[in-house]
Amino acid sequence: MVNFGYGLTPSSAVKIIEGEDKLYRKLCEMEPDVKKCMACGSCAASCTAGDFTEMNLRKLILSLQRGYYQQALPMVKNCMLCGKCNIVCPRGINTRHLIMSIQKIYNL
Amino acid sequence: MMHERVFGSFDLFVLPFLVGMVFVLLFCLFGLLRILYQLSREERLKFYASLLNPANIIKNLKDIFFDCLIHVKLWRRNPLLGYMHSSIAFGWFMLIVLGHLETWFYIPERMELIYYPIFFRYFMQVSGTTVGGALFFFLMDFFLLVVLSGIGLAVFKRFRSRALGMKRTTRLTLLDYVALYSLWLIFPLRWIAEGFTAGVAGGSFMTVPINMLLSSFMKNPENITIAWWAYSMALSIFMFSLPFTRYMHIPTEILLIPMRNAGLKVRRHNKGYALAQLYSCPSCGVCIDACPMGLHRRSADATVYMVRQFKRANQARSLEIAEKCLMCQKCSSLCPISIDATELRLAFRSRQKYNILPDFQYLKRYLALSAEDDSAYAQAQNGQTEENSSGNPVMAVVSSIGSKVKSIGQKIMSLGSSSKEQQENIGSEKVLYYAGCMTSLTPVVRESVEKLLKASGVEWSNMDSGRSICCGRPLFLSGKMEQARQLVEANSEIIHNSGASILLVSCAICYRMFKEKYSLEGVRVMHYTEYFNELIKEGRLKVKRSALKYVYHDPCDLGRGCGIYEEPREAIERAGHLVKAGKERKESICCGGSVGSLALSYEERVHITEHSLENLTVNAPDCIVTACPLCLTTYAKQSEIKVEDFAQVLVENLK
Amino acid sequence: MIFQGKQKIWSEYQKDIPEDHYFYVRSCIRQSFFPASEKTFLDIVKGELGKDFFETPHHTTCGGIAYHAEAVPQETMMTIIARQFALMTENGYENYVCSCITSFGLYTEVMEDWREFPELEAKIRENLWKATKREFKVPKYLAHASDIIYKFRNEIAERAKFRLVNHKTGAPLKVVEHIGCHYSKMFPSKGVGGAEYPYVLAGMIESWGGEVIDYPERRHCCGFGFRQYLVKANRGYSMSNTYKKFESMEPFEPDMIITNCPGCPYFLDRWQYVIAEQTGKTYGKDGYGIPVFTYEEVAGLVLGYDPWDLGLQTHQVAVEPLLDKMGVPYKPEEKYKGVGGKVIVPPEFPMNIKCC
Amino acid sequence: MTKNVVVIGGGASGIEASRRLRDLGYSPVLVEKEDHLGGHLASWNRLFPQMIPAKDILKSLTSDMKGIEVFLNTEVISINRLKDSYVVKFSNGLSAQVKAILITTGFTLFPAQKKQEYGYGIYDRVITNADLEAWFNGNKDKRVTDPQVIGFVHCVGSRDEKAGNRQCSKVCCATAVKQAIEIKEKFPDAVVYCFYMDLRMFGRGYEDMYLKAQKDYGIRFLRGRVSEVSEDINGRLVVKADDTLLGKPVKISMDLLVLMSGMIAPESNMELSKMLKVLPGEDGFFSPANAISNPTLSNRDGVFFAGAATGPKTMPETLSEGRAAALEIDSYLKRVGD
Repeated sequence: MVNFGYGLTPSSAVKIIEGEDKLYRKLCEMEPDVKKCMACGSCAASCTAGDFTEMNLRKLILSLQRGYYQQALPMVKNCMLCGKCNIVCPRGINTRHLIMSIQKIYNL
Repeated sequence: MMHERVFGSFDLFVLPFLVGMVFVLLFCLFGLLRILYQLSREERLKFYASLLNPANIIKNLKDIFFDCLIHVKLWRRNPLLGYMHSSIAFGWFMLIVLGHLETWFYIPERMELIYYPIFFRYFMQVSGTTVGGALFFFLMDFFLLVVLSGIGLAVFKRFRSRALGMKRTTRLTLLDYVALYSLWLIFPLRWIAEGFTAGVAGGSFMTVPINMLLSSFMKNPENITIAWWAYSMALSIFMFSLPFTRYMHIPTEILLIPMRNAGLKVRRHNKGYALAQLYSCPSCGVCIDACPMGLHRRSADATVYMVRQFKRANQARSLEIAEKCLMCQKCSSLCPISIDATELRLAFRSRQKYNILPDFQYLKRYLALSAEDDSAYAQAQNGQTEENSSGNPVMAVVSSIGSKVKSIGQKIMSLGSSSKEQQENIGSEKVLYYAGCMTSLTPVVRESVEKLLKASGVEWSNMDSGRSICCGRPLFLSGKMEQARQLVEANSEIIHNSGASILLVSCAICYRMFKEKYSLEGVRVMHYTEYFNELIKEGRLKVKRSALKYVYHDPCDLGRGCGIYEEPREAIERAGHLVKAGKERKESICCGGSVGSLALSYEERVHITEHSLENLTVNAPDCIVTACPLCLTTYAKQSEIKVEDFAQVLVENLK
Repeated sequence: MIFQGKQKIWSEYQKDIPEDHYFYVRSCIRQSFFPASEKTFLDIVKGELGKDFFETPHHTTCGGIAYHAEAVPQETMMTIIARQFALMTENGYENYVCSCITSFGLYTEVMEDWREFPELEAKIRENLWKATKREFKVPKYLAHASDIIYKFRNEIAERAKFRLVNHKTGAPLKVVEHIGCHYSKMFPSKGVGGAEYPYVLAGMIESWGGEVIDYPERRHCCGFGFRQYLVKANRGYSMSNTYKKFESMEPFEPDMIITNCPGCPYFLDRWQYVIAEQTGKTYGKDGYGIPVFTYEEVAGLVLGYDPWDLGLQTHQVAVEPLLDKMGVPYKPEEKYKGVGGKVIVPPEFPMNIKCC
Repeated sequence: MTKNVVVIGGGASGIEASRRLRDLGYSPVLVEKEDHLGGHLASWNRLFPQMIPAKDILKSLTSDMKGIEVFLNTEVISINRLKDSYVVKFSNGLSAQVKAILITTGFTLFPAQKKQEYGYGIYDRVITNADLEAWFNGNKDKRVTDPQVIGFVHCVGSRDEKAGNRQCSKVCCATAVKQAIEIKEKFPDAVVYCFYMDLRMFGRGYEDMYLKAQKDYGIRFLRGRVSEVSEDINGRLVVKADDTLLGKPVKISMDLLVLMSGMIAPESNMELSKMLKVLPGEDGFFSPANAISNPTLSNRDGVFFAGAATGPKTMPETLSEGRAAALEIDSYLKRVGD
């Protein structure tokens, strides 16, 4: 192969393909409340780990829902499970248990 | 005056009892070996060593006597309930002991037959005319009466449990019912059997009248054997069902008590010491009423059911029960057996498999930055450089925290050495204040604490006014011990670097974590209720007494968790009138917001909070006071009356 | 796909294209990219169709490249264009036809600007007068050269020696049409068929027997993007856009691509080579690429011009498989011979993409 | 004839106003250009958030039309103003002299084909909200055949200056959520997306409907306007949008795309406004003299508005404006004297 000094850059577009969200469907079975998320971002704004890292539960939920999570998933390692997000969530989602379930069924 | 009535000291009817007894003994032996095998080497050695320690032996015997036979804890809870349990347990125990004494007294060569003391009346004819004989007859009948009265109460409790202080009782399994009814039958049958025999073998005030009554219409001597058969059968059924029912607690508790006194801890939820705990649960159901989750409906998640599911190894239900619990510890503090319900749940939680585990390596960078900043700070102090250590805004934020911590550290170091020795009052010690994650959602707590610190003129600094690290308790409660340890390490470093000698904590959850899981040498961890109460006593903080009526809620981790009940009350008493809650101290009801529960839904929590508030407001207080930010937010959302933080109350009543 | 729906849109976007008498301006870069195309165009419209086309050697660039690269201000660009118009006016024409899509977009933009802001036009007139003592009239009609071929597509079809069909089976060829971004994306009403479904090339393909392929990324830019290609560090980005188009059209197995812009055929053609050399991927059959043509080249082929006279040997992707399919005769040995049979050394052949 | 009032437009508010006028003792003339009464209500299936069948509402509205002169298939040809009355000529050859005219001309749906990038009328699987309601009503539509992935595009032709409508059409968000729920009921295994810019769940019970859509029906809400739609080789739609909350462009293959065409002013408003000399607003809807204190009053004596003639409205709002207009006309006629 020839090196031209430049190459193809991967597309930034997320291609959402049905069936690739199998894990998300499993997550919905374990955590039906995840479907209630309206992406308000309260969780991310109050996040203790978010002060140090990229941790952002709102983004994570969306990425999982879209079935495109490889980039976002590592952030779940940063969570200290302190539970602040649990308190601020206006839809009463049990965010801590949700995070633990994500840690259970997804693989990095 | 005495002779053996039955030739060969044997009758076929003893067989059911004998087989049952042998079965139980073998089962217990096997179970004992299994539990011992499951212990780790160190645990086993620790256990054996404790069995040789004379002080321990005495304690074990004392505990066994008071807990297993007398059921002191139940007496304290409800005398009738206590009497019911101790009458059956102690009465039966005495019947067995007396049976053996009688055998030993009259015919010691028969002691080797297991069944003989049990069916002594059948085999032996003893004259009641001697003092000894009359005494035995009397005592046997007396304790039979005691047991029968207990059984009567037990039957009564089946229908009216409230009369014995229990709103709800345990849902029993089919086998439990078999065992229960056979247990109930044992003593009336014994009464009848001994009554039949009383004519020839003698008896006392219980058995003789029965004999008269029976012989008035039943002449056939065959009836005697039938009655003894029935008695033996009832015993046998009870023995055979015992290992598979709650009655297994009778033998297991005798093992549990020395194990606990040896200082063993729960490691796996169903192995070793934990298994002894599981089998010691009598399914009495005290935990059902205790559990705040079961207030509005019959809870299937109480500890008694957890024990049952753990024993059955039902993974799905076990997980559900283990994850739902608020870890408020009310059940274990009321449990007559003191089963470590939270420890068992925690052990189960920690066995969960995760593909992705948290990792807080990133905190190292944060700590390194703080340290780096320390040296920059030192340089600045020496006038070598005026510049900030870095132009990076993130670094700047970190450094502001770092330098603050460091500066206090240095000041404390300079003062510390001279004054530390003769320090008598805590007011002159240097304080590092840790507010915790939850407090950032209740800024009034931090604000009030800072006001109090300023008012009392102590030297203090903030550990987490910028960004902060969680104390680790939520991780610990979710079973992620190793990850919690990482946070403990990070926080410990920050605390030690500060040089403070008191770590002041306003969050009950954090406080318990710092108390139990941190080893902060040279630093005294104090909850702000302790600390400010002390300052008031020392006269550094002056509060006036308002006319308001306060009720104090004991946060689970502070009260049951760390045993702090008096300090907050003392302080509040000085600021106003303290009224009582419906249930308080050890029996206080969790606010429902606990981080201990992993799976409880918001809707379920709302019900718990509602009930908890009802309990707090029975004496019409003007204000609910709590000493935990999580209780504060939880109550504030639902309470109709004012909810305030402990520090807030003091600030409002500062002189 | 509902064809009637498209027809309805096409009927809404028809533009007036004059019958005859055109003033023609060439493209700066097509001369070197596809040297025979503009000559073929003039041959067809003048020779075959007998139209009056006027050219002047005095015309210059429209200034588009400099303007889009923000190297010259708007007024400068407008004055350059005013001079072009003056040349047209001086020679007695009022129908302006340009070969370049960038120019077409720019002329359209300038004329719209002047219509909205007459004071701007007045200022440019003054500028031009001060600089060159020339005067101009705004063209009555502005057309892109592809509009002209579109207008006479049926006449060309009548004279066709070859059609866009597989000459053995009679099946229509599958043709991808690619429209230059500046043709109608800025002013949909100024292009034949509008911006969403431009008809200018599709009309030619239909007339000449081919079948238009509508693939998901049909709207996407070829990837040229001026500064994306011109700066080497950005070239990967330029190529990635081309790659996106090819990945999208690949399942449709197109036989050829027709374009109407200077840059597009160049990049759709050359990037196929780079992609093949970098990743080994080719999009045609049997290791070939998909041949890319200008509309003039295709018109020439249809009319039976010699492929090598059309300059098809300057393409990177080999055209021979397509010529074979259409049944166009060609002499392989003549491919690399210059004017008058002069032997030109054949180029070095790439590794991964077949070039006969 | 003096007790007559002409009501132009036989939709929900026109019918309701006519009935109330009749109850107040007038003899209203209700003019409808279509061959049936009910306007858009007649073609809708169910109404949010209680999912009440539109049929039932229309039935109860038209149950008692005694005393109302209804002209179907009729348009207004001209209106001449006399001293204190209007002479209205109808296309059926009749005319009326009245002191009050009520305009209830409602709205039309934005023609979705104008947003060419969505390919309505070109791609096989793109339909509009109205098409979907028709399908719910039992009309056959081969575009709706066992879809696996379904998308709802909010704000089609609304909040879109280039499409000529800056205004929000108000009800489409709730309609989209309603329709998403309904179609999920028909195709429980389908994945349903809603592409929204803002979710305007302004009414009572609307937020509950949104929550239900998420929680019980698993409908996925994606914040971002669909930019373009194309067909792949299998005829499936390829929908492109920017997932603004994730900060990433997304591309989704779909089997059905429903365009939420917004409410726009009918073109006939222009002619009517010329005849009556009441100017419509920039958006083509009529402008009341004071939109807050009384939206039924125009700036001309004897001309009144009700319903969506003055902008997008929900059904209950439309009906109450019809009633309000009837009262307003009554007090006006009493004031000027019959």
